[in-house]
Amino acid sequence: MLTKKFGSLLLVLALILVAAAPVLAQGEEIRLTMTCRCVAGGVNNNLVVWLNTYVFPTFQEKMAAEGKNVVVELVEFGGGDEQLKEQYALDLGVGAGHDLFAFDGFWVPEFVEAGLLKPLDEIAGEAVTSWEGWEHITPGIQSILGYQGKLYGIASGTDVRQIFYRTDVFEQAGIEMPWQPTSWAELLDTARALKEAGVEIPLQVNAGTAMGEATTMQGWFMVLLGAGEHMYDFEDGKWIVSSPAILNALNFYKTVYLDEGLGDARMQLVADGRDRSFQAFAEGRVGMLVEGDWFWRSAILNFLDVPTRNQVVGWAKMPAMEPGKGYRGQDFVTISGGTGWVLNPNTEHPLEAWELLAHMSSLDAQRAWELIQPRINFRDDVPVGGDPVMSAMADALLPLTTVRPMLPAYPQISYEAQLMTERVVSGEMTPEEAMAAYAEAVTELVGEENVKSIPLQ
Amino acid sequence: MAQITLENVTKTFGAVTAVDRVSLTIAEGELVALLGPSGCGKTTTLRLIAGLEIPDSGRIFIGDREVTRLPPRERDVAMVFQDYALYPHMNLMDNIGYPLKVRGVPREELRQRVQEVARRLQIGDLLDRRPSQISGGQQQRASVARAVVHEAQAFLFDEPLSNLDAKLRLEARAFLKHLQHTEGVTAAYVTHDQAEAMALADRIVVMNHGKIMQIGTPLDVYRNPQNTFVAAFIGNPPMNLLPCHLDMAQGVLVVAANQAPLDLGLLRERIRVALKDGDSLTLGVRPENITLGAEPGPAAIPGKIYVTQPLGGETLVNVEVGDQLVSVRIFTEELPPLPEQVWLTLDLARTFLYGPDGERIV
Amino acid sequence: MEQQRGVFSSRVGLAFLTPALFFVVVFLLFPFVWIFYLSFTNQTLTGASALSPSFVGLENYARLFDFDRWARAGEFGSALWITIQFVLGSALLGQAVVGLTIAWAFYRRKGLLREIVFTLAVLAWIIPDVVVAFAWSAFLDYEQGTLNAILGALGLGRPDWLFRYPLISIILFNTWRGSAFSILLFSSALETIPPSYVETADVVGASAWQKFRDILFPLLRGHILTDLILITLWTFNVFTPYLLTGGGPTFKTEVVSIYIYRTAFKFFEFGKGGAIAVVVMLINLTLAMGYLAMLRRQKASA
Amino acid sequence: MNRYESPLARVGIVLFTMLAASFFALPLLWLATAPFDARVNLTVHIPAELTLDNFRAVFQNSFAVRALLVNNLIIAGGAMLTVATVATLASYGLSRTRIPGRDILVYVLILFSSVVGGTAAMVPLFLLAYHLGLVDTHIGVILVMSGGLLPSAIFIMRDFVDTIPRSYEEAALVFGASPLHIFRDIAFPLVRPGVAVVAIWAFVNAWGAFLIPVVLLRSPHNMPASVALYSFYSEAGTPVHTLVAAYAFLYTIPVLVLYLIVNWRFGFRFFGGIKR
Repeated sequence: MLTKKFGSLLLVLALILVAAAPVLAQGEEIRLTMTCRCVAGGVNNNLVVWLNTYVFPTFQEKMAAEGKNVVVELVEFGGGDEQLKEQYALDLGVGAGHDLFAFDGFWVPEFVEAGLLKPLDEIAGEAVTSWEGWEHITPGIQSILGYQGKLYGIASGTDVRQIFYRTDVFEQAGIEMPWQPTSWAELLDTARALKEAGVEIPLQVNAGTAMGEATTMQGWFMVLLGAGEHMYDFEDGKWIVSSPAILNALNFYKTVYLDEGLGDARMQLVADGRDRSFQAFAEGRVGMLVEGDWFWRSAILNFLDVPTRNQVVGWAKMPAMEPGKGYRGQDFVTISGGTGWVLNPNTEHPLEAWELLAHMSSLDAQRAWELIQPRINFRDDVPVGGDPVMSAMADALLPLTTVRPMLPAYPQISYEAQLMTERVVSGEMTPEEAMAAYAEAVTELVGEENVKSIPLQ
Repeated sequence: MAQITLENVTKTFGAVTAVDRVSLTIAEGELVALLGPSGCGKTTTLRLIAGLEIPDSGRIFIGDREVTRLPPRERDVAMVFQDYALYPHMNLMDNIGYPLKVRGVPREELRQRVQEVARRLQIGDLLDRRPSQISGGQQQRASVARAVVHEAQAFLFDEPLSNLDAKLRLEARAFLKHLQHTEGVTAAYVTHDQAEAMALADRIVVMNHGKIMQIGTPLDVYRNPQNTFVAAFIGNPPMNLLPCHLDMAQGVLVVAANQAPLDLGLLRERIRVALKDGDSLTLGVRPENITLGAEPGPAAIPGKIYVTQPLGGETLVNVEVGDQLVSVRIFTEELPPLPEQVWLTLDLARTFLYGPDGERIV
Repeated sequence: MEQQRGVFSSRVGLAFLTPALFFVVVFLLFPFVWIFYLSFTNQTLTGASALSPSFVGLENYARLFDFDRWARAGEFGSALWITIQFVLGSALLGQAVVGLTIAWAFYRRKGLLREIVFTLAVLAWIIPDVVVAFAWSAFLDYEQGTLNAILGALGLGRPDWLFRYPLISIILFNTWRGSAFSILLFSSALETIPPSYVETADVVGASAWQKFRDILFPLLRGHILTDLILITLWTFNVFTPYLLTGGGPTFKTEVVSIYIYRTAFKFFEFGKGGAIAVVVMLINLTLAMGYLAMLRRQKASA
Repeated sequence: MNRYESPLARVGIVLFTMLAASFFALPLLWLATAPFDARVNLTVHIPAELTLDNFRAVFQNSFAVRALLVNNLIIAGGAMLTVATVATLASYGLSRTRIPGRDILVYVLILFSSVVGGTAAMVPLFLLAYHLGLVDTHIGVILVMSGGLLPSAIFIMRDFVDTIPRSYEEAALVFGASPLHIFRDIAFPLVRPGVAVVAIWAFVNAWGAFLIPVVLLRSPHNMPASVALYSFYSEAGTPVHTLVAAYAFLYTIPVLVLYLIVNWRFGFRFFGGIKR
């Protein structure tokens, strides 16, 4: 009875407010809106520029040719990823929201499980399946925005991870270049040599919860894959919660941050640590930094101009613990993630929204994009635009790469992995204790039947 | 102007009975003072008339109209508050004109009436000032002006002079009395100052513990206090009250304080009720009805001089009678020398006797 | 005569209260009941339990009080313990003491000095959160911060505040941020104390401290309790330290409000978040009751 | 007031003032210098090169300028008016009517507001706003914020109301004023300093709000300055200190000015009466 009374109260209030609300303009015009964490002149400015100067005009022209009056609007969002994700979930939950969302691939499973996203072909039908672009996107990259065999969007690119190093610092320390370690031992030896030579922070490998997913992707995965294992056993369909490889990986962290002081744990743990480590790298105080190609094409440019970057930043593949001991028996390891665009299942104009997405993902549009922002394209027919280093990284690492498990529980398990590294790096727990705590937490999250342990030797 | 009638009015706050079955009529044009110690219910009675409180039982009339449950604004009364309740954010014009403003009196008429009243009350020059910019006495007049500006059926005063210093208070008192006479208003006037009540009121209502102890003209209340409470409350210094008991065999009253016997003499014929041997009584005598002497007499009790206080035209002598102090008032500028041991002779014709219940029996 | 009574009838009073009642019911009571309900479910915003949340009884609550691990960094017990230190440090020792000291120092003083201090304190109180976060990052920065520049110049070393002393840093921060309220409250309270009380003590030669301890403190006790109720409650729920430290490093500054944020925002576990919020409210309720009981006792003895 | 004061005490108070003033001022030093500095990091120093370029750059960001000059004023102004009005009415009603348990009631409301003001409430508040059609409207933000701010505002306000002598209103009642008259002519003018305190308090809270606007608003042209601040981040998502500092400076000015005006006009103070 409370709800009934309350309902009528709400109704009255709603009526009052509806009267005051601006009346939406109606007409022939089809309005599409899309949003991303992007601001003109701010974060992801390049994306805004590309959308506003290339994508929207050409798309509207194309639609006009088909006799449709389509207007596209970009709704910029300046806050953080977490707030953006919450907006998506809230909007989709009540059947509202923009027509296209910029979306991080690893969010897809949990949104699908919550019934918030629908496969592309269910939304826009035949037009999706007959799109010419699919044959130029490898299945691996298609699956960045997929879940259980269904596709929910189109990726806008992918990335790879490697070691970046300061060539000038290496030179001073007398380390031979080009430099490419083939094992953790060599990597650590280089770090020790840098330390000898007075380099303040020889090696940074991301750890801790403060950096969020950056720790999992650029830190934990890079080390764990090098130790020969993935977080998830794709064959058994189980999460690996305890294994010699996990312990080896944790001990690597322990060596770097605790035992030998080769890295600066502080920068891993304080709130803005990632920015600080970039800055320290730019200032030549960090010798080696494990990061994604985004660091090369975007982050470092905050501090260095392109010629300086090309001059002082070198890169190397991340070695396995020992040659041949990496994930799938590889000598070197890397991992890829990716973001893209998903369609809102509640869109009023599913066909036009899909058309827009397809247009954005077309060969011409992506070529235009590469001119603004050279990066590893999701289309195999679009080369990295005018950046040989990026191309070289893509060529060397894409064949070695793997992806995160696309499962709804992944974000939480990823957090537990960050926590595990944090516990070791901060000295709160030994690697053994941290692994036990990880096992306990993950088991609680996904259940006994979805985890496995590999006995320690 | 209208008369005010209270019929059997009772008001309680929780366990406290603030006003206990009070019945009272204030005639048209009459000023009645409600007098009593703090907490006696006088202010509550006034607030009941104003409508600021609603009685638990009983009825209140203003004129012929029953107002018992009406809100204040429908009663058409005016009130002057102890703290004046002048609004600090309004100047005197707005303050005094406020009762007219809320009644929708047009602006121009309001100005004229306020100016007229203010002139009569000699604050006509101060109308653009705020309360904080004028003296206490002027504030008091302003609050009176606000009360008289609209011609109400009755006026209610809640200790309006108690915030003034002694000199101003005398002035304001005279002024109020003059005003009341010239305007001929019906008024209830709450005070704890018996001199103020005596000076101002046509009649005085003495209250204690929510009950009316006595109603009468000032002289009547002074001359014939009906009970020990009124006797002790009225008069300055108050009446001497000496506990004593009756000794039928000896035909005397024995003063409890020092066991001195006192011939009943004249008093005996005036006793209106039957008394028993050993009854505890109270003897009441005003300080001016005692004379001091060096020799004993039939209506005299012994005492010891405690202190003498010359007051100009008169002298106040405090005499120790046993463990009690008795005040004696002597109308002489210079007191003749007195021995330490004196005899107090009571003027039995002006002496009262109160029974065990405190009610007057002589 | 001093009986409390209403100037107006209940009906008139209710009319004055109606707008507030509307806000309270719609924007306070209703969401609260909703949160309370959610706290017994496994409701999330994404994942399978978003679509079909189920009633889990007291499970969310039991999880908070799993004593095997609740004291671990990043768990509820640890967050609670950090919050207690944070409240004791920044509300009781910090804001209340700073507030009393400054109010007492400027007792019966007017003029420029007082205006300067009060305006700066209020400024610290009213600046937007995000701005304050930037300013304090700059203030506490290990390498370039103002504080370390000063300490270094004085030869007092350059501590790594946010890394080595994170809890002390946010206590300092919150003391700075919130003292204005206590300063204003106490200086107003002091003004109600008749000067003669203090002058009497002056005449008998009491020291400043004695005057404070023997005269002002007993008279201010009621105000102090009121102040403590409010600032304890506010401090318990303050979220601004997140902007400075993100709750770290290694959860060392994760007070319960940040813990709730992490639960509710990072993984959208609103059932769990609701349970924490309810537990925190119950703790606050207990504290408020304790203060109120003290206040009543103090009133009765006065 | 010319009280006797020993020279020692006078020196003491000056030293104390310096100490207290530095405590409150030092953390803000960066905010005062950085906006005018051509090159900013986190160091406080006298700008080697004084410049207004940072402000010029900020004013080119129309999104951020609109956020500050339009959206923030609407949201904070709206919350201020709502909270001040509703809290004044409510505290007056509470103070002048006998309602059993009203003291406890206010505390319980404050406790509720602490829960509902937290992050746990975001989903209920969003759904509520959605069903009322208030998502992406300033009214929605104003109403939700006001709900959370009211209890504390009522608490602060009541002390001001309680200091009005009852005889003021009783006099007005006797002279024939209606309750609304009394509120408008007498109570409201007298509690104006309290209204000012509560108004500032509400304004400041709404001015700095971040979470509720982010949850309830969608369009960039509706977003407040706390969100717009993030538009002064680099392509890679790190703050551009020069612009952030300049914008933060502009973002702070209005609350400071408002405070100074109110303090000068009404005196920003609580009544010593806070007693319950």
